[in-house]
Amino acid sequence: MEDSPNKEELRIGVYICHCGSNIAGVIPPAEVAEWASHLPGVVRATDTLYACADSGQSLIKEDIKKYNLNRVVVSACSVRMHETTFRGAVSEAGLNPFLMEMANIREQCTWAHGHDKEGALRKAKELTAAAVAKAHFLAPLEFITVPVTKRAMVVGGGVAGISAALDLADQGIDTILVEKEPTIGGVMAQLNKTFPTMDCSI
Amino acid sequence: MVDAARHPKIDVRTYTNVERVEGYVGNFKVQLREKARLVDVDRCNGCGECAKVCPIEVPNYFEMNLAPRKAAYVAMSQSVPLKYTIDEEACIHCYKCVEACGPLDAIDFSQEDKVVWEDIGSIVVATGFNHFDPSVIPEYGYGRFPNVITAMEMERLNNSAGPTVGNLIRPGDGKNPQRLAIINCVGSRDKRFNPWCSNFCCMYAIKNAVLLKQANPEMEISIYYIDIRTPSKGYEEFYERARGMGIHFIQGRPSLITQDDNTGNLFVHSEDVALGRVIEKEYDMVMLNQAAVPQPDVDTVSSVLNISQSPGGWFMEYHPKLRPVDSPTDGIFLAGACQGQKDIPASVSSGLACASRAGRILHSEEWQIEPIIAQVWEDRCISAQGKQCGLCAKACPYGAITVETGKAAQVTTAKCHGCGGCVAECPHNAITQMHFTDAQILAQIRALLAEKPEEKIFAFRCQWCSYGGADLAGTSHFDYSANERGIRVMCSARMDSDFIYEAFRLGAGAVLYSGCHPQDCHYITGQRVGATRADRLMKAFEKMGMSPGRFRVEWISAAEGDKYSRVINEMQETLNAIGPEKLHEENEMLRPEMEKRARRMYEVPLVTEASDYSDEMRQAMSDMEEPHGS
Amino acid sequence: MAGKPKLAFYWAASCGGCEITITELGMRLIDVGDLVDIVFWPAAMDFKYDDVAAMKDKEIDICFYNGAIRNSENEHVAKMLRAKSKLLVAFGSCSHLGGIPGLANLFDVETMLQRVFDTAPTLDESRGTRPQMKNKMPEGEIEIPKLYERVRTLAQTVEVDYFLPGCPPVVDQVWNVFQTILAGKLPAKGSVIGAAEKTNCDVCTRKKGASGMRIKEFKRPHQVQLDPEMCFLTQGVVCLGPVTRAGCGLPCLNGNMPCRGCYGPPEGVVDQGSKLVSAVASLVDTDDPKVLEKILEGIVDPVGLGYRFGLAASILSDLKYGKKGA
Amino acid sequence: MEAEHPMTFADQVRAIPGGEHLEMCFSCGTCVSKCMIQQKLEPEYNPRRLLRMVMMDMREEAFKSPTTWLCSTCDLCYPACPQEIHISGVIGAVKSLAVEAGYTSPLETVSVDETLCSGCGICVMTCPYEAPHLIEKEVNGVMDRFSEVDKDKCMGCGMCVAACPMGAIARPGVSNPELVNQIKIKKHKDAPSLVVFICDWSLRADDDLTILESYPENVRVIHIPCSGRIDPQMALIALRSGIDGVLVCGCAPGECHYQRGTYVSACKISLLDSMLGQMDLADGRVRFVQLGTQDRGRIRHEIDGMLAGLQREAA
Repeated sequence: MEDSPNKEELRIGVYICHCGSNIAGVIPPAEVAEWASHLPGVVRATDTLYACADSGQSLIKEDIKKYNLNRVVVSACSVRMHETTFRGAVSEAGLNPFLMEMANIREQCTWAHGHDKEGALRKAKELTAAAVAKAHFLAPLEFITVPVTKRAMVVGGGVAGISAALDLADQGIDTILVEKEPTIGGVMAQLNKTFPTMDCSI
Repeated sequence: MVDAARHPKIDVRTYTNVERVEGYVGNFKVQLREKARLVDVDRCNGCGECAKVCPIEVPNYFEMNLAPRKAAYVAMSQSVPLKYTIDEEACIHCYKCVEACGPLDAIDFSQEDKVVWEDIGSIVVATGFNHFDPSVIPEYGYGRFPNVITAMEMERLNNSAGPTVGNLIRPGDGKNPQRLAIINCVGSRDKRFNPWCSNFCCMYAIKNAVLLKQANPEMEISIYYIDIRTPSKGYEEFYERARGMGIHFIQGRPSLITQDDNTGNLFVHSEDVALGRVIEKEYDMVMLNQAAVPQPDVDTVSSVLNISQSPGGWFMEYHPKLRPVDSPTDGIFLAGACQGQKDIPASVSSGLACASRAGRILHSEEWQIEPIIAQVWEDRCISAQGKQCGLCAKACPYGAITVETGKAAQVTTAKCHGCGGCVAECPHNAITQMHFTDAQILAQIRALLAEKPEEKIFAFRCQWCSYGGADLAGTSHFDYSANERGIRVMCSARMDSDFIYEAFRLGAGAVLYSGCHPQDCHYITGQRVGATRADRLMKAFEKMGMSPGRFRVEWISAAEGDKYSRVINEMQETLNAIGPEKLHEENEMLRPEMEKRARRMYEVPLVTEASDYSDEMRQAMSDMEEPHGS
Repeated sequence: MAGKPKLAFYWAASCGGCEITITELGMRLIDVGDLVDIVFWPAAMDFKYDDVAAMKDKEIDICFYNGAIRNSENEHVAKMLRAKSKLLVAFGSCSHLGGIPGLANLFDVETMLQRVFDTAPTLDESRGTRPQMKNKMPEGEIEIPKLYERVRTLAQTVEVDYFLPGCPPVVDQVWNVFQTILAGKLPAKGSVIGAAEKTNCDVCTRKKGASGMRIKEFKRPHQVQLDPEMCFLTQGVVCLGPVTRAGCGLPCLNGNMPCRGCYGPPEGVVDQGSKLVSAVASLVDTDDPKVLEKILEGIVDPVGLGYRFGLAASILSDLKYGKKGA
Repeated sequence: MEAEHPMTFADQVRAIPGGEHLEMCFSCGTCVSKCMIQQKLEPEYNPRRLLRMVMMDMREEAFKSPTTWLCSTCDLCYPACPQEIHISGVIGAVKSLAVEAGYTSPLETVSVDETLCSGCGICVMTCPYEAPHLIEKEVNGVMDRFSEVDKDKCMGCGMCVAACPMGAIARPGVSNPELVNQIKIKKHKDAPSLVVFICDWSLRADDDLTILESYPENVRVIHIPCSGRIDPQMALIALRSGIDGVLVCGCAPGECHYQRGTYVSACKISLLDSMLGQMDLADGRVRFVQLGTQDRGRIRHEIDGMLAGLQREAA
């Protein structure tokens, strides 16, 4: 079910993003990268101006081939922002997307500790170390694919619901438009003419 | 509206409620309850004979209760579908309508509610908004002064399909008003009611004024405002046009309306802020431009659809900028004002956006879900050895685990949403969660507490709420102590007590156990599992004599960035108050107890490797410290 | 004046306490005897009305008239003494303000007669009878005075020169008044003598209320443990000290009981009871109309409290009986 | 860290309890029109502008502004403010700073006549603004106690004047004699005579004031700063002089311009009424009505109703 990490030799790549001045304005990414290079299992550590940009992503893709990396750590923004982006990048380079781990050194470090640069630097290093530690135990995973029922449901028959239903139906999707009142139309139907065009609302 | 009903691909289900939703993206099962109309929709042709003979009149909600409707009714003449409905509460069962229906025989009093299950790939929520009831502002006299009306009442009174067929009269005495005052921000931008700006009322006031002025140029119209907001294309020009037509714009929020009982006229008392003068002007009628507020039933809708709310009661979007129409639950989208106040153009565009977002899913044959689901180690599950257990099944919000004594627990992949509750509840660590295994989490904890742990505030955050709250604290630049170290799990239910004991065993100064507010949990009851565990831990640590405030439980939503930073700063103050010596001494005193409780985790496969690796990591980190001599 | 000044005392509708105050002069009575010649004092010596009727006008130098005007006899004697006396002094609360008898103005004569002769529990078989105005007696026909509807003060019947307040007036004040009258050092006609200008609060040593101290509940003296150090108003007990002249030496307050206002209102206060209401009502501490009603229930008998001694002289009596009051 | 910046005017005001979050004001003007001082007393009165002066560090101008001194903290504005700013609290804070800076109140305040004052402390307990307090003073060799009024705190409402049994405290314009002299009505054979004591703040609309002036001679209107200024003795004096009825008008509960005047006079008239009742004189000849800020035109009903009642009574 899962293979223990030391079966094949771990080759981790660490990428510290500048994010323009958002990160680099508070801590020196190069120093973090140099510090991370000594961590066990890390064979490649560098900083990059914008990891999520093409330059950043292509750097990671080339490194995966050049250094034959089997784990990637990206210390940049929040997982909620670009996890899908970096998973896409590593899988394009042939590496299982779940072997990439992010460290959030922007929203949860530099942006929140602008008043304590020294503390932010120490935290950025340790967050990167934690990501490297987790990377050690990452196992390749495949997305679970589920079938999709090609039917949509729109709850609410006001102007927004009707627009959505119409568009979905025009795309050839069977749509159920559910409305709790006896008639669709919502608040819009009650209105007289509507701005700015002053045409009728039904 | 009509084309929506006629579209072959749209099945319009009116007078129907969504009662239950199960499943996940691409595979939702939705239970619909079609309330009994007491009219057979196939037979009814909307002729209205039944309404003609129906003796019962009740206020018509569609006409804002300004006009009556019969017990057998349609909301408006252009109702879609044009089918009559019989209002069960109002009906006195005289059956006159049945006779009037005659051969059509469309009225059927034996009709029951129809409950049906539908397989659905994606859901668009467009439940809309409600209007603020201004009667709670006594100073404006709505409900006491008949000629003070709300914006929606004006819509009906001024509407050619309305109760007065477009002839605007004032409710007090039926006269045509010559002097009208429109008061903006009624219930909006008001901390006592709704702190938000309702987005469309300024333009809405100007529209009504222009319409009325066109119909009756001599009419004197004044709009009282705090700030006129014309944010979109063509809006400022529209405001310009209104001023050009001689509509007065008075900057000053009226404090009071008084009525002359004989004439029924109203006096609006306000300051003309531009002049700095108090003014009292007489009007025939006053329109209160009421705020947009969430629907009264948002709590039921959000619990049925399992979507959370942002402050104020609007449904919460995944990300305000990058995924504004997605709800946090994959496959459910938020269209229109239910997600936040919007005018019609914005509502339509968000509806169309939802169509394309849903289309992304519905047009692909299959859809990917993150493989972060639970997996059972059959050899470790005591149920397989014939013992009675099932703790994991009890913790699962989705009933995805079936347990029979004598056989190991079984996880049905399709049903598992990946909250991790079962993994943390299993006392024998016989179940793990892909991508969030105990080993991975332990490795992170040990790496973060490798250096000077006693200075650190270790925070467990859940992906959907408190991790989002921490992000928001950053985006809003609310500074908090840099001694905070946090890890991310999918739900507070995943925060195993062993992790907490381990963190304290490693010497952490303080630990924050944080997740969603109860009603916001992404996994329905996941938060409750986490909350009960947190209470148990809190009591245990109090019994152990740990200084209060070192272990803290806080429920923080993704919209509460300020709360996250405040909590961390407070914990930092607690640590400062306790001081390093006492903290160290307390950790020494607590270590044996923590060791005893955390030892069970070390039976988990790979955890031992994780601890060996961590020692290697700590060694590397301390080497790096010395040479720099920091 | 030729010989010793002539002094007269008369006792109209009152309890007689004022007469006893004179006896309280004790040994000083002897000095009085030396100084004046008492020509009319029915309570003490066997003087007859005819003795007075026989005198010339203004023959009596000083006349102390105590008691209110309740019936025709009181009025007749008051008028006679007015004619016969140079100085007529209203002696004590009853003649000055109407006193306790003045409280009868709350009722009409018929109600009182019913109470006394019909419904009183202690009546024997005489229940239901009424005293006859004229009665044949062996010695001849006798009359009993007619009860007036309204109890009036002396000043409301005849012109009064000076007022000596108090129920009864404190004996030392009476002695001072004797000295001042005999020495002729009297203030302007119609003023109050034997009392101070300011109110009791001026001489009362209790600790007064501070800012914002208000009355949450009115209590009557028997309902609360009275603190001897603090002003009664701060304890929610209504004290008439603020609307009553000083001069009595505070026997009530020293006995830890609130002042009842027997020395009458100070200068400038026309109606003692309504002035008391004005002062006390200003201290009520609520902004809720319902609670206000409950607080006011604490004052069981407003007229009795505000006009215990002054109902006859009050505007309320004027309003009830108008100017006539036959 | 840069040098500790000196406390701005706004910081100082915020530091005083009640002065918090004045910076949240978005100048909507609700407070200005809810308060009646500009309409009735001083055109320059404008709480919104005072808040703006505080925010813009205009210290001197704020101290000189009439708003600082005329606000009687009646709190009509506080519940109306959409930003929930305690406006009267901010004004009170500015006022206390102004007093510290040596400015004094321009208001017509009360003064104490020590030859009459018996030091009973009733004015001290009555005053909503804690202006009077008792002082010990030696008068020709004897220690005596008098009331002394803090001119900057007194709002001139006159509640203490009514409460003072000795008439020792007086406010020019509404002293006891000045009011009693106004209680004169020429007797009319058919129309009942009515005295109306009305407080300056109970009638918001100017139309109502014209209604008040429209009554013929048999209705005598006497203006007082606050209904709390009423002394039941004056009502009795009016009745005794042959006037048929006395109507006292004050503000609705919670809307009294001087905080507690309306409760005080409600209590006085209610007690007076029960006294008249005991003397079976309570036929509605003395009434106290509380006019709300939205009771436009009600003054006419109250006066006409009273006159009709007196008419029936007289018949």
